Amino acid sequence: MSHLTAWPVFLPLITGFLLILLRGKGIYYQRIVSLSAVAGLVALAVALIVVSLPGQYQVYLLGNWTAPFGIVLVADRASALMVSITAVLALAALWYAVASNTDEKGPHFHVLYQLQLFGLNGAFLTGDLFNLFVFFEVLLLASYGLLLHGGGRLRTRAGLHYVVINLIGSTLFLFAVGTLYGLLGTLNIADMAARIATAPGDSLGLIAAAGLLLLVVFGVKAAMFPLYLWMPGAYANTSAPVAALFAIMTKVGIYAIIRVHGTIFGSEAGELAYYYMPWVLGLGLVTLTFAALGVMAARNLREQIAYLVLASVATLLIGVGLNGSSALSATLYYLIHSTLIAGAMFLLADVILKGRGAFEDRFESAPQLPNAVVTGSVFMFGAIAITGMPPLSGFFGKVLILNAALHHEWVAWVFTILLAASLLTIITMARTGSSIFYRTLPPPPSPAAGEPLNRNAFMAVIGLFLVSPVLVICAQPVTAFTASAAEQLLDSTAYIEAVLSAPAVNNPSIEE
Amino acid sequence: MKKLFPHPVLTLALWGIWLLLNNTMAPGHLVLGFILAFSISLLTSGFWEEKVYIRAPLMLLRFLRIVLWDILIANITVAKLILGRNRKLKPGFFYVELDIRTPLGISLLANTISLTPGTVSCDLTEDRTRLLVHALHIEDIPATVKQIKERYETPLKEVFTEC
Amino acid sequence: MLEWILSALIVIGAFFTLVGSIGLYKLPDFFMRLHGPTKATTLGVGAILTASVLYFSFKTDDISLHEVLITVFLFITAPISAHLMAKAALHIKLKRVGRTREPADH
Amino acid sequence: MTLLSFNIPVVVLLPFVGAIAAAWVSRYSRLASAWAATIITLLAMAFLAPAAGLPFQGETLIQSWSWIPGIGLTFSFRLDGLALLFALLILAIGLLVIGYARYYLSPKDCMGRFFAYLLMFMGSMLGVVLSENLIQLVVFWELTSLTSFLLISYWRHRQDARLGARMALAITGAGGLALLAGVMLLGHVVGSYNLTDVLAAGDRVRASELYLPVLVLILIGVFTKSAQFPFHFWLPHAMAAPTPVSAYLHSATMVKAGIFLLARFFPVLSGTPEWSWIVSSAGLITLVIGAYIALFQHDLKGLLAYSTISHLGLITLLFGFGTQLAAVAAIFHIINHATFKASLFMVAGIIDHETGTRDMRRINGLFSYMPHTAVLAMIAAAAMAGVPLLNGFLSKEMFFQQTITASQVSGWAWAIPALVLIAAIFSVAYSLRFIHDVFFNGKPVDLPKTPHEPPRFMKIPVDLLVIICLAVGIIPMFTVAPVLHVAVAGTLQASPPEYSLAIWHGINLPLIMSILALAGGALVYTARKRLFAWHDASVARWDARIVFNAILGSLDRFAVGVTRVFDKGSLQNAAVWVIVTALTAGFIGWMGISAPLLGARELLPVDGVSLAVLAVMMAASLMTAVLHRRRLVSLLMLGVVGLVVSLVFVKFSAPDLALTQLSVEVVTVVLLLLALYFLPQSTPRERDKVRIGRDIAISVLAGAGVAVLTMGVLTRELTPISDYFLLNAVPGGGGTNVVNVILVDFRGTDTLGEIVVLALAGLGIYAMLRGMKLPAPDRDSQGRLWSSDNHPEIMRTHTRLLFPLMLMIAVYIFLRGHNLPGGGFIAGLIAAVALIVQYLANGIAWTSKRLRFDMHWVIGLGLLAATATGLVAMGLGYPFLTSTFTYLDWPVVGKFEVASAIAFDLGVFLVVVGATVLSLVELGKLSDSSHKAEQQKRRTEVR
Amino acid sequence: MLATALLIAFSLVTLALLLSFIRLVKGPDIPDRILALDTLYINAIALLILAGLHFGSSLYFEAALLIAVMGFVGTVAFSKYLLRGDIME
Amino acid sequence: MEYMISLSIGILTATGVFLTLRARTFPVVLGLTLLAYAVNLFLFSMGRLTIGLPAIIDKTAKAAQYSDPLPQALVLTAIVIAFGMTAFLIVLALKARGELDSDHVDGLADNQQTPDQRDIGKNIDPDRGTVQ
Ligand code: NA
Ligand code: NA
Repeated sequence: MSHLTAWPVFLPLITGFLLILLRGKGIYYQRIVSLSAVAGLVALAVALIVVSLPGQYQVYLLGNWTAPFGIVLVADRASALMVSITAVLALAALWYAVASNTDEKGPHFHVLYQLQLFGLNGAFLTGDLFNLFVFFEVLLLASYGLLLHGGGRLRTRAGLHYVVINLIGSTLFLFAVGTLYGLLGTLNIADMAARIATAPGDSLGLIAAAGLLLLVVFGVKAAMFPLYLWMPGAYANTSAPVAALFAIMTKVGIYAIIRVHGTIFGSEAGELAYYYMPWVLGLGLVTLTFAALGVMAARNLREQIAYLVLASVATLLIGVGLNGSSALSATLYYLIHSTLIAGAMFLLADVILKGRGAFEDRFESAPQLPNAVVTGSVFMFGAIAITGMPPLSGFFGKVLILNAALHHEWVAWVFTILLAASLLTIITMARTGSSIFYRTLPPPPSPAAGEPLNRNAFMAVIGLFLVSPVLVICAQPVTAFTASAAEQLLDSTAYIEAVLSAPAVNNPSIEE
Repeated sequence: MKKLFPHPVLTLALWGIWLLLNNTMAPGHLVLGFILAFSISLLTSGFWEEKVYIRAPLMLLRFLRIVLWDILIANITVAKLILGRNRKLKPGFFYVELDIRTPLGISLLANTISLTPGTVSCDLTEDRTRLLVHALHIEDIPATVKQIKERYETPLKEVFTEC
Repeated sequence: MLEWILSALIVIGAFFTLVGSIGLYKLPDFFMRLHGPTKATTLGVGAILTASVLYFSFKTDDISLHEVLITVFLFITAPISAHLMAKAALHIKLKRVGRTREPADH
Repeated sequence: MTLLSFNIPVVVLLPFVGAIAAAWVSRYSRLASAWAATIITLLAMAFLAPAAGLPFQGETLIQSWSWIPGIGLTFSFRLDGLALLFALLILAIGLLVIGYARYYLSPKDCMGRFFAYLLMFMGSMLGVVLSENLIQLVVFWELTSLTSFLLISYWRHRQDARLGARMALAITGAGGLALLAGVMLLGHVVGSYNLTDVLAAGDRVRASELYLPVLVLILIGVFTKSAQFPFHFWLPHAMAAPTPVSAYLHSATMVKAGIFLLARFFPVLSGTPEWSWIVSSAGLITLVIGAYIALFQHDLKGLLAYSTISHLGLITLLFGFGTQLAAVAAIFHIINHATFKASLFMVAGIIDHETGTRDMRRINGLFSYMPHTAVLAMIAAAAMAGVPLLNGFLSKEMFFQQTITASQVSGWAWAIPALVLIAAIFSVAYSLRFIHDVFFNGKPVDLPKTPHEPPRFMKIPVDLLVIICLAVGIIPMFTVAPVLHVAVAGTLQASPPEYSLAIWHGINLPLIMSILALAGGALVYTARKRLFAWHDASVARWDARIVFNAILGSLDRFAVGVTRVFDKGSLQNAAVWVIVTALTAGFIGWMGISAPLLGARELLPVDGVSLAVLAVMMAASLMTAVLHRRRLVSLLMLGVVGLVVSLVFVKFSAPDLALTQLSVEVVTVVLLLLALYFLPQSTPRERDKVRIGRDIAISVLAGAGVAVLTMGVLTRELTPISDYFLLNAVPGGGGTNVVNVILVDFRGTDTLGEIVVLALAGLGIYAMLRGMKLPAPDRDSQGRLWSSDNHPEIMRTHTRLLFPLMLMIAVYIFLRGHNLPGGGFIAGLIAAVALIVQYLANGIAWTSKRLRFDMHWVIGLGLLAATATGLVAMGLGYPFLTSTFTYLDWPVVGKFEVASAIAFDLGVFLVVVGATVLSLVELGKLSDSSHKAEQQKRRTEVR
Repeated sequence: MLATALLIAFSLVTLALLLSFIRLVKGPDIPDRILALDTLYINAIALLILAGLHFGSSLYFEAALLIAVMGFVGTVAFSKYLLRGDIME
Repeated sequence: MEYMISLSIGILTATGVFLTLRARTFPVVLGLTLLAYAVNLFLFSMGRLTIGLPAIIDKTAKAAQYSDPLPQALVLTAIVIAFGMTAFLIVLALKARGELDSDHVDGLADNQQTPDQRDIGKNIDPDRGTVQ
């Protein structure tokens, strides 16, 4: 019996409580344990990808109870991909946190970090809707702690908003899950999908309502218009490694829409098949518009990057909403890109902020920061990547999505908004780069001066950014993978079949 | 032995509670209950600074009987008072000078006073010598005080000692 | 016979519980109202619990005594509540009906 | 594999690699970068050379590799005549510019950066012209925008450079995106992004309903890049770049990329009225406006910039005519413009370099200072003006001929040659101004430097270019003809039409036009003083840049407005949006499917007790809201709700829930009271009645929605999966309390997640409270000092008595949980409450001294215990959290059950205790330290 | 017989519950409300035991026991809040 | 009975929403607690209402004679999670009170209507419109 599917979930959990027990041992041990665990997670993620390549679903029956009665973990190409992105991002962000000593700014950083990963990987792998709620709560509470790590005025306020909005979101989640259980009598996603096909017609209205309610919940997580208002503040005001890790948080919402809605309200859902799609697409387009304007209106670099993340989320929503294998493949490709690049950008913003001393990351003239050429070049690179300019991966992701839109009836809207938003972000990022790197003041007196470049920490930034050219150069295998993942995601029938037929290990205590 | 059984009364009481909780005298629960009672009293011994012994178990039983009886009577009396015209009631505060000195004794006395309908112990002076009591309807304060001291304080003083 | 006893106990208990709340409802000041619930905790709940003990002891073969514990705990906790509430009321110098006799040296 | 199978991508990519090399070697020597750039360019030429002959043999070379097959993106290159011409221009002029720049740049300028940017730009341009795949073409196209941004902003300390670069990026970037859209639609129509396929599908494209969008989008790309009206204004502002950059970008490369695209798509898109109208209108307007404005520029480079705009308009106009001969003229003029304009820019740079200014009002009479340069400039300017025996004359003649041809197309078309003539007159005038105003016209005014001839090597590139101007002008058949021929063939994707490159075609209309232009130009120039005055007073104020800035500015204000109105940093705003969206979503979802609201399931009767109890709950709930400004009262009301909720659980057969709810309720109240101490005791009255009204409306709708939803579900039948749990709880889970078996076994992972949440809450609270200081009030809201009796004796004694009893109950509830209501959660909460009561009664110091557990440790152990049961199962070859149980029969004790789920539940118990106590005690400690701080303060105040 | 008695008892206790709640709403002072909440808890115990008798089930016992053991904690906390503001110090 | 429960849940939701939309942290916490009660009751009732049939296996009863245990287990989880969240939020409210000198959810002072000026920078382009 292979436990590979379970390990990405439980390794961070085990590391988490080991770190609690290691509390007295000092930061050095904590770092070693934490970093090794995340490195291990990367290895596990790679293994998971390799295992998922042939296209089999890895169904893991937790507690050895068959679906739909017990909780199952399901690894397929898409979930393996999400776990991998998380692991890579987490490694870089953790490296940065350690190298920049951010982890020392408050207690329990590493514990919160590991448990955050527990929640994330759980959310990506679970095949049970209520269990998804639980993992959401885990990752949220961990994220509350991480968000507030280090403290401070704006951070606390942003944290308060983040927590309250997410608590409302959690309440909505329970209303939605409750309704679905109350009408379908099950919690397993595959089983729900199977039951919805045979549900009595008069309950479809309520099921549809619950489905859209669930979309709102995931929309809050994904930062979909008009539910994203928690997001810019939260991302802009937390510490850099946390903001970087949070780049994956919005994608949890996207993934949940793909997985949960795509399965329950997928091709098998009869009258309700893909009924939610126009909302995803429409709201994605609106989100993108607001995000682009937000990028323009941002008051400092971190806020701007937060809005750029919002724009990338909106692009993903558009990709999801276009519905179809090429659109989904494009979405997954863009998801890899946007998550890792957004993470890198938050880290880079921190490098810039520290380098500018008292001027922080505000858009005003400041003395030239130390190592301006290196930082500036990397910034330019990042700006190109995140605004979707060639030759980096953002461009190709966007082209993939546009290409998928060609067959959609809303093609004009998609093209117009996607390209107009690109233009706004390009213009704005040029202004940003110009005001941070070009328009400099004479060197300041030493106390106001920024810190020199932390080369160790900077490695994390570079490492993440390097993903972008790799995604371009290896576009062929990567898109081949995302395409196969998309095919698998769209095949609800195979998913239902695989989950519901997964056999238990023969257990002597269960008498059949 | 004293280390193992810091509070034998407590251990016994806990054992009894366990059996009561489980509504049983089954051997398994006798054993388990004893183990639990023993461990919990050991675990919480730090919370009991003073040692408590029941010097006169029979006296305790008599005291309990008195109190329960008083509660029954007082309930009926007070029920009448409540259901009757409340304007006739003569509420009042009075102090009970304490002879009993141990915290546990004082507390149990206060407890008894409160449990008996019609009187509630409201406050203990900071020097722990007087207990402020409120009565719902009181005609003769000294008589009531005397009754409290005789019926409750004296037996309590005799039952519980500390060393 | 048992049914009669049970019925009587139940109704008595419920009655005293009600009396407690009536006291709470109609007595004129806080300190007097404080006497109401003591009925409920002692005889009110006590009588119903006795009914329960009898009922379950006769319904099943075993003696059911665990209800006693409820009374035991109520006897410990109710006075604490009353004491602290009274103390709080005294502290904030809550008004009492004018005819209340004040303690000797206050 | 021969060189011919991969050399084109090498040509394109080499400059990018070279850019890194050029930047890197600059750390060793200033000039090394220039040498590196030169070598790279030569190498690129060398790689191009073996293939250069193929177009002359009528072949098109395609080199292709797979890239993203899903969207038809290949990594592929194409060398035909058109591509070859442009590649040669880019490389050759690039080489000259590199040589020129090596002398132009001052020691303060970083050579490495400059040449790296220049090489990257060169690579991007090569990529544009050599791409076979259209998406790939767009990639390089956008790269030219990016690299030109870097080049224009090279002197980043200068504001005009920064602004010019950003404007160029904005306009050309926008065009690039439009081009992307156009190309994608084009590919969609054709079914392929490969030029070969696209070029072969011209008829299909023109017949497609997407033709107009494709055309417009691609033309936006073209017009922005080639500075066609109304996108022309970025170009003069790009003159803030170092002059070698201008020489390169605005002669042969950047701006010609748009023209290249016109030529590239000529066989596909031209030949329709839409094409003619749009392209020739833009070209004509640009031609005239550029020529006109150029005359009035006082900045030497400004004049050249507008001249460039004008000439680009000319070429565009030619393509707009849509005839093959017009295309020939266009291609020819591309070549000629590249040569004379590059040399003119270089001359401007030399003058700037030598005099320290570019203001023609100050630069006069340079002929005496730098005669060599002056002669070169004069020849090049004459070529620009279309003076015979120079290359500009030839293509201009062809141009005039085409305008005359076009004028016969329709009634209004006579205007074309007329307007063209006006433009030609101004063209001659500004050329004259360039020569006369700079090299003659009296003495220099107040120059920063005394000018003299530049270094000899700086002039060599100009020399070469001017020689080309002359050679082409005099002996076109022996110089430019073959290249022009293949370029035209590449453009048309067919054999070129008959055309003549003779210098003399006899006296014809074009010649007359040329003469008129020369004469008119001379006349205008002599009248320039009055014209300048008129222009400055009227037209000069009209600058498209103002419009651009106004658009950008209002966009910016709009962005700020929208963002701040929507994202105002207000939690209430955000929360309202979420709730309203949820309501809307639910409503829309339900409305989308026509189904009755209620089902037909049989309902339970209502009884009086439930009615009363629920009424109490509803009333208490309403009171909580109504009295919310009095916080303590509101909290008390909330307590009633909590109590009644647990009664509801009892009533409807959920004893476990009731027990949990009761315990949680107690802890929550303590927690909220702990916190309330540090918060205001009442909420200020809200003044915004509208908002209250809105909130009440939203609340009522939300409540109604949820009530309706509940009724909708409860009136329908349900066949849940739960029978399985009821049937398997005892045989499979070893417990009769099915809820508990679900929690610790069937759905143990939920529970595991849940205790992680609790642990996180505890740890998070601990982390938040670390180092936190809050002022503790020394009196209550009525101004009364606090009671001095902080630990009432009677309470202390009682609670100590209670402590072991409560623990006993916790153990009892824990152990029975698998079979009867209870379990780890509830037991944990009871134990936690037992501890909390000790803290309440005896204070933190006293209790902590007697309780030496580190609650972190308890939490950690709890998680360990819960996880360990799972891991043990894994070790035995079962999935995580697989449970097992067995019955033991011991003497005396009797038969009893041992279940691994108990160990799991113990973990739950420990985490609940640890997290709850940790949270509350840390919160309690907060007040402790505050109290001390407060007392300390009072003490110091007394002193 | 027993059923009638239970019906009467339920009615009486429910009435008690309502009266307690009215006091809670009316106040007038915080201690009155605390007392009313405390009484509500006691009323709930009575209801629970009656329910146990009604259904002939011992499953209601723990809930009643729990209220007896922990119901006072809220009351104590509220009172201590009035006394000291800081309930845990 | 179902209608009464629905009405109760509705009122809990309405009051919870109303309090959640208040401007001060403490009422917000109370509001979210009420919402938690509402949603817990909702989730619980989704297994349908049954009286006197707790899901404690009794050898004499059949499966249909028990209440649905699954929603109960879910609600138990939800209660505990909501408790953890409430605890965290109320402490965060204290932290906000400490950091922002106000218990307003946006950190506004008592008499303040708009967000704090300290937190609003200008995003005017430093380079724009100053040069020809
Ligand atoms: Na349990
Ligand atoms: Na299990």
